[in-house]
Amino acid sequence: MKAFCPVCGGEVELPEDVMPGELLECQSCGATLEVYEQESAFKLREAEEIGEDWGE
Amino acid sequence: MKAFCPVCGGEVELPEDVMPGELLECQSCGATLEVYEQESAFKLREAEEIGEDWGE
Amino acid sequence: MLLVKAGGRALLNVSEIARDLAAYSPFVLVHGGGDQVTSYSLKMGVTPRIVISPSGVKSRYTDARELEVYIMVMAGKLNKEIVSKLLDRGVKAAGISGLDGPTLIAERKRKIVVVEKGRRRVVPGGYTGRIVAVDTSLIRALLSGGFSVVLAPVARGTQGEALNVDGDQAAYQLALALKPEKLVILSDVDGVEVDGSPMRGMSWLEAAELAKAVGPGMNRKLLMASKAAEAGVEVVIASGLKESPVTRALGGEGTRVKP
Amino acid sequence: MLLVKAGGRALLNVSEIARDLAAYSPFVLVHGGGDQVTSYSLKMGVTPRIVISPSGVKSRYTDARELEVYIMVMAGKLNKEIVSKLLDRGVKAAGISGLDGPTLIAERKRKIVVVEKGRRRVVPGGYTGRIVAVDTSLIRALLSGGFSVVLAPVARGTQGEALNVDGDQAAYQLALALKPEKLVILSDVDGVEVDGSPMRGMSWLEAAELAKAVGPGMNRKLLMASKAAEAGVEVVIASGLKESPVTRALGGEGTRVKP
Ligand SMILES: [Zn+2]
Ligand SMILES: [Zn+2]
Repeated sequence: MKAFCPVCGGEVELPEDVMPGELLECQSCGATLEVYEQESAFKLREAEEIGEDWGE
Repeated sequence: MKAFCPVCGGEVELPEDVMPGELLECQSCGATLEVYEQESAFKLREAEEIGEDWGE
Repeated sequence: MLLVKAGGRALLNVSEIARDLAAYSPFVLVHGGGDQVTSYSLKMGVTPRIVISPSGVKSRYTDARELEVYIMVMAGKLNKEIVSKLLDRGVKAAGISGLDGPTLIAERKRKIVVVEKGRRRVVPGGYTGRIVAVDTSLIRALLSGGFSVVLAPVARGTQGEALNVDGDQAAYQLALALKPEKLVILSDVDGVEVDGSPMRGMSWLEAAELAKAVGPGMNRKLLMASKAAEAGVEVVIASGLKESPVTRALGGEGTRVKP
Repeated sequence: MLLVKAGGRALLNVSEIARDLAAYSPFVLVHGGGDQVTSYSLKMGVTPRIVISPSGVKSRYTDARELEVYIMVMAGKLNKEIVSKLLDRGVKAAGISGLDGPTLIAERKRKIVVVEKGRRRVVPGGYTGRIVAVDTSLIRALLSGGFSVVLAPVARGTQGEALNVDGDQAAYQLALALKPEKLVILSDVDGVEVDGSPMRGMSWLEAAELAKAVGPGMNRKLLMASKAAEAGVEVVIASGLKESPVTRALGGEGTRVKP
C-alpha cells in the first residue's frame, strides 16, 4: 500500500496493518507524517509537534 | 421447637424458621426476648433496649 | 451565610442549583446521593441491603464493602462533580466530607432492630452513625478564606471508623452549630403537603406536631426543621428541580418553618 | 512548613507515615495511588490501558470511565483513609483534591504519541493533564486554620474538566508555589542509586545531569527535584516503607538534592 507525501509529493510505503494516527517518515524529504483515513483510504498529512503523555 | 424464658422460666414456642437475633415476647411474663445460638441450640436472653437504624 | 442541603434527587438539577447558588457565596452546601451509591454498589457487585425498622422506615444497611463504595461515590465522585459545577460558575468552592477536620463526629450503633419476614430481629449495626458532635473550625477556616464549602455526608465515628450519616441530619446539626441566616432543604418535592394542599409556613411547634402526621422521609425532615427553627434558624423545605431553586425558596416558595 | 509526597507503594505503610508525620503538623501531603485505581478499575469492569511513550515511559491511559474510577479512588477512598489515619494520631487533617479551590490547574493534551507494535502512533489524549498553574489560597486558608492538608492528584482542566495529574508533578509544582522548608518524596526505594551505590547528596545541577542516566520513573523524579532545588527548595528522595520514614529522610537518609 502506498500514499503520497504532502510535503515533497514522494511515494511513501504504508505498513500492511497501518493504523490511523501512525507516524511515518518520508524517505525522500524526511518529513514526519501522520496517517489518517478519508473515504476508506489511508492518506498522509504533516504531523504536528506533540509531546509525551503524562499522568499518575 | 421450644426454649425457656430466662425471666420467668416459662416455655416459649420458637418459629420453625427461627432466626438468630429474632425478638419474641414471653406469653407468660411479657418480657422481650432475643434468640441466640449456643452449641447449635437456640436459646433466649432478655433483649437490650435498642433504637432504630439511621443513615443516608 | 446560607446553609443548603441538596438531596440526591435534587442533584439531577445540579447545574442549575450551582448557577443559582453562585449569587450566595460563600455558602455551605451539604449533599446527598443515595441513589448513585446504589448504582455504583451494583456495578461493583455489592448488592445493597435495605432494612426496615419496626416503625416502617426503610434504610440502607451499610456493611464494610458498601461503606467503601459510599465514601468513593459521596466524597469522591459526587462531591467533586458539584465542586466542578460551582467552579464553572466562578464560585471558589472546596469539597470536604464530615470526616475531614474532623467536622462531624458520629456514634455507630452496635445493634439495630430490623423487620424480616414480618418479624423483628436484632442484627449488628452497619457503618451508619448518628451525629453526636460538630466541630465547625474547618468550615469556618474555609469560609474565612472566601471558600464555599461542599460537604459529603460521611462522619468520623467515636471509635475512629468512617460512618455513613444522613444528609438531612448533617444539615440540621450544622444549622445548630453554624447558626446560618437560613437553612434551605432542596428535595424532589415542592415542600410539605397536608391532605393534598401545600403548607406555606408554620411555627416550629406546628412542624413538630405535623411530623407525626406525614409519611416517613418527610417526617424526619420536619422534625429536624422544627428543632433547627426552635434553635432560631428559619428552615425552608422546597423543590430543587426548578429554575433558580434557591432564590425561589428564599423568595417564598416551598414550606418554611419559622423560629 | 513541610511538603511530603507519598506514592501509592509508600502508602502500604500509611499508618507509620501518619504516626511519624504527626510531629510535623501542619504539613501538606500529596498522595499517589495508581495501583489501587487499577484494582478498582478491574472490579468495575474497566480494563486499564497502559500506553508507552516514544521515550519508553509507561503511563495509564485515562478515558472517561477510568477518570471516574480515578477520582473515586484518589479523592474518595484513599484521601479519606489517609485523613482518618492522621486524625487517629491527633492531627487536624483536611482532605482535598487539586480540583478544589481550584488549587491545581492543568492543561489536557489533545493528542499524545504512544508506541504500539513498536511503531509510533498519535491518539487522542486521555483525561490526563500537565499542571500549568497553582493557586495556593485554599491550602493557605487550611494551614492558617491549623489544618494539615492531604491532597489527591486531581486537577481542574483549563476547559473545566477534571484531570488525572502525576503526583510527583503536583508535589513539585506545589513546592515552587508554597516554598516549603523541604520537599520529602517517599517511594518504595531508598533513594537514587548509581551503579548500585546510593547517592547521599547532590546539587540541582548534578541531579539534572543524573536524570539522563537513570531509568524512567526515577528520571522524572530527579528532573523535578532538580527544578525545585534550583528554585531554592531542598528535596529528599527516600523510602516510605521504613519506621519513621519522614524523620529518617529529614535526618540524612535517602538522596538529597540541594539548592
Ligand atoms: Zn516527502
Ligand atoms: Zn417469661
